[in-house]
Amino acid sequence: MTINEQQDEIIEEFELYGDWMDKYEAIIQLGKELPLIDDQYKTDDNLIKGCQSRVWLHSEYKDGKVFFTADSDAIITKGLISMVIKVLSEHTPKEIADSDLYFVNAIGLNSHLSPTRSNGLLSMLKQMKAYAVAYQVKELNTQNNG
Amino acid sequence: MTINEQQDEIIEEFELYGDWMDKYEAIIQLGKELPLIDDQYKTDDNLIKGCQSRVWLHSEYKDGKVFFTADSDAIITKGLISMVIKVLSEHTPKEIADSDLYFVNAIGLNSHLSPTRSNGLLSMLKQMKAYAVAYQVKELNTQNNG
Amino acid sequence: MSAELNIEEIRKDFPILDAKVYGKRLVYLDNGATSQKPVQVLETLDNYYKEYNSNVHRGVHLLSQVATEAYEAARKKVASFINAKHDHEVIFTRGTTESINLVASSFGKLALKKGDEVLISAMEHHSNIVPWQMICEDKEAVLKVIPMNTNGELLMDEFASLLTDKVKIVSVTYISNSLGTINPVKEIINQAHAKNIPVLLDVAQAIQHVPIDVQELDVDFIAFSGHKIYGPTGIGVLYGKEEWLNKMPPYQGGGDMIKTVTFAKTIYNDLPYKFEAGTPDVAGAIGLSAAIDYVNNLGLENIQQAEHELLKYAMKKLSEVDGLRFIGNAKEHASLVSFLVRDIHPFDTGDILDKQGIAVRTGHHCTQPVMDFFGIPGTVRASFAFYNTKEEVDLLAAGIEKAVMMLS
Amino acid sequence: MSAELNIEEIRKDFPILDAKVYGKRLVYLDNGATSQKPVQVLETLDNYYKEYNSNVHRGVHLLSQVATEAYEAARKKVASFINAKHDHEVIFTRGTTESINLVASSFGKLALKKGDEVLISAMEHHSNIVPWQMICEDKEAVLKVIPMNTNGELLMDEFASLLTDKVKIVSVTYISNSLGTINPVKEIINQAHAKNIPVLLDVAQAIQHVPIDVQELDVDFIAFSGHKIYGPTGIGVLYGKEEWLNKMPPYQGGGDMIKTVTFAKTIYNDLPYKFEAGTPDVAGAIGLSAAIDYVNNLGLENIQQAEHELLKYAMKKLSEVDGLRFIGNAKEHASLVSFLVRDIHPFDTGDILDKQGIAVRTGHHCTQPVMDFFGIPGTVRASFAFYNTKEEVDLLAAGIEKAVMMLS
Ligand SMILES: Cc1ncc(COP(=O)(O)O)c(C=O)c1O
Ligand SMILES: Cc1ncc(COP(=O)(O)O)c(C=O)c1O
Repeated sequence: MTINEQQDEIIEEFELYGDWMDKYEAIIQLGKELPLIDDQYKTDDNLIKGCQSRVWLHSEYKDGKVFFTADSDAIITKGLISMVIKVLSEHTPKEIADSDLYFVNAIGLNSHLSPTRSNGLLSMLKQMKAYAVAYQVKELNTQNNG
Repeated sequence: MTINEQQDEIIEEFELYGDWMDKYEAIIQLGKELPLIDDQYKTDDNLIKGCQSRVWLHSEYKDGKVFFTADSDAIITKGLISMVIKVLSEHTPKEIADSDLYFVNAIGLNSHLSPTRSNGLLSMLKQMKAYAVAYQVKELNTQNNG
Repeated sequence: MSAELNIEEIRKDFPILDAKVYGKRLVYLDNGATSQKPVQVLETLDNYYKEYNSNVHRGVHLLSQVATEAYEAARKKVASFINAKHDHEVIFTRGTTESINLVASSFGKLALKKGDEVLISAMEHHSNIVPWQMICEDKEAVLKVIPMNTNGELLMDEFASLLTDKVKIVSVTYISNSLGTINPVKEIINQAHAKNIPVLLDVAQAIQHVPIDVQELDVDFIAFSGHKIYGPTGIGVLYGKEEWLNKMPPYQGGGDMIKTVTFAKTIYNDLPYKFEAGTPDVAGAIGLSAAIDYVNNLGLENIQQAEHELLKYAMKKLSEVDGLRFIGNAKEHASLVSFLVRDIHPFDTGDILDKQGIAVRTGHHCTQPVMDFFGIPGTVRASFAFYNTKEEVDLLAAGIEKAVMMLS
Repeated sequence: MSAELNIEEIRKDFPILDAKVYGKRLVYLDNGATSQKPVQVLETLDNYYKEYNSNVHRGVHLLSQVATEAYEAARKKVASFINAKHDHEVIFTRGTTESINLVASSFGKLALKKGDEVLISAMEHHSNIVPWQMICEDKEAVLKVIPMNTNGELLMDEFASLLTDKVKIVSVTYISNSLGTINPVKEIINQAHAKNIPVLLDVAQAIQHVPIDVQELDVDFIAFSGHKIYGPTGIGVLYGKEEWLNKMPPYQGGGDMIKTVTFAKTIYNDLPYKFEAGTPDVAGAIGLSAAIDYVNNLGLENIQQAEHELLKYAMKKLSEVDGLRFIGNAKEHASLVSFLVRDIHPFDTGDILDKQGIAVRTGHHCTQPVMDFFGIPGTVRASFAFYNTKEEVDLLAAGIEKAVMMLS
């Protein structure tokens, strides 16, 4: 699935939910399902600033694709992370760097997210793209030197 | 004339004036008539704080009575000073210290005086009473020692 | 509902209490962060701007005179509200934070030398920590901390032994904004004064809840914010004893705080102007005065009683919630509750409460060291004002139950 | 009346202009001290308090979210009004005075050492003198002054020679509040930058009259007050280039300006929060934003034109008054006139004008050194806003004639 196909799937899924409670329950459920980050990666280096809750984000680069894992001490945050990871993980650095994440708006979440929460989400997205760009640069350097 | 008789005279006089212009013209006229302070007394020591205009106040103690002279660089201030001097000058220290100056309110001036102006007036009254008290103390000391 | 206050009627003074969030009626329980404003305050602001807005002091014209009188009457109102000996002991600032910064900086310059100590407590708001850290760093002085127990009560024995000759000032909060603790400030002041050490009280969370008499307390400085006592944002108060304020160097320089200026030498003005550089927040001061009128009108004792009843009720209702534990169990407790439920993150609880229209605060409440002490990421805090009702407490309790259901 | 602005209609936005003083309609010509507020600003304040008043930042609930967004939108509005490169280069303060104090203190700590110099001008407001005197005294630095001629124009040759390597910052006013001089700020900045010296512009009297583009000017800091640009009292702005603000130490400590606090070590927050300790004046910032909307709506160019016409007219009318002399005859001149008549004390003139309902300012206008330079006790100052009319200028001229008649 491409990044956009994944987003569209989430949007479709959320269309089924009537009110905020259903949506939140779905998010919380996703939070519970999030494959946890390996404890060794729960370091201060992997901590993302700008959240009332703490978020750790770890990335790995394998076979031309970026793999993200993450965790948070707050479950709703975890649910949000989980969606973002679903959308962005296992794509090429270029796909990630170029991606336009429209699903957050589309599922009507942003109007429900506290600014602290959306700032957190934003920080995380920024961080993920930064990783992607870093891998892109690395790739280029490898190619140039190779 | 006692202090209060002098005040009542001013009040009576001001009852003749209809509007603020008449009152102000009378005050300005008084300002022009104020016997000027001797230039040697226009010192920083005799300067009174709290005025947008400058006021010099000099006092002398003679034959049991206090004599005030004063000057200001603003004519309306001078007029106000002139009234206060008329009321308080040439009285005993005790009379001055105990005096209650009701004429300022009675002639309806206070509602016309800018706060800067009334602060100035207040500072001047304070200063005059301070002089009177000082002479009282001096008197007492002289009596005690004498 | 209090015996004395007709809350239903009173609520009509606060238009925002009718607001809807997510289609539900707002339940505003974030009064510790900022209070709502009665129409009496809003009308005062509006009148000021529509009828006599003008720059104060030194103005020759009538508008300026009227504005100056109103501004100085506001100072007088504050002075008599806290029973200050002199009006000029009341300095208008932007808020508690600026008031404390003023003292830290000016008192610090006056009195702090290398090796001296400043004594604060373990439950201070960042605004009563960081200004002292900054001046201590500047003066190579040392910041010491009165510890607390796990109920959130100061250890007064420790306080006594920390109170050495090195201490130049004690600065503590009257009421903790994250724990609700009411500190034994009278005793703190007495002990400090026995050693000639002045005391600053951060009354940001007290001024709207308990009567404060600075002369009876004999406190040297108090600091509070207008916005927490039903007044406008942007205005606050520093009270300082005349002796101290006269000795301290000015804080900011500029218009109004000087007597004469030449490029060579500047003579500072008398109190209170010496500490009020620049055009003050005239509307803010007048608005604060209207807020104090409002409080006086209800009666601080009546307010206290109504809030105490709310607190008791909330404690009872919330302790019935399975797995809920209070953070801060001091015997002397103000009308706010800080809590956590099971192992649910406070941010999650607060979020679900918000979606139900219930406004609480979550996080460290600008008291990170308190959270570190308890080893928690933060708390959920519901803070009550007299205009809150038992029905709202019921909604809070039900809202928490719902959050627990969804989150665990 | 301006070709572009319908002043008669515009005046309806300002309820206070219909006020009566001593039974006469107010003629408000003290706009340099503070400006009046349009209903658009007052309604914004009222709405804020009635609909979404809440403490900003870190709030989990909707009200706090809406208030935070409005507060940050106000910052963005200011940033785009002055064309700042980044929103976070805009710091909300209480006013010009506090903005300058912030820079004097924080920049002073960063950059001033013994023997260094700070360069201001002979026509500065006390608020741009005293803060520098205070930090210079602290750092044993020297305050130097760019002189002016008897027209009230800076001597640019002298400026060039004062601009030595010892100078660490130049701080001058864009427009003089007592003389009306518009200074050649672009040239001042260029010359200072050629020597890598940063420049602060006090734009308290400029922001409401002339378009200001901080990037085009390449100015390092600007300071202004909301209350002089039709906004509420108690709010002001410091703009600073990101590089400088990042380098400078924080000014006040407290809530919001920190990232993490322990008693041992505090990490400061990023811009702009690093410089905004404590609960900000949320309503003030939002009100200022509404004032900027109002100005943008009229168009600053239109305002400039209307005020220029008023100035020209006032100059002509007043110069017809026998014995009147202007203090400040700079070629580049803003819409205010400072004057004296014969040997009449300005306080007397102002007093008689006041009794006729005409509000002017008298005295030293917080620029005592300017009065010392001219050897006068003060001036009478009439300062115009776009809502003033030629009829009001006529009333002023007639009022002065009457004052002269009574006083001489
Ligand atoms: C040129 C100038 N600078 C600074 C100030 C001080 O502004 P504020 O009193 O609003 O801080 C003023 C206004 O009085 C001014 O005209
Ligand atoms: C105990 C305490 N001190 C200080 C403050 C800071 O007040 P402000 O942000 O209004 O300056 C607060 C409020 O947040 C507080 O609760």
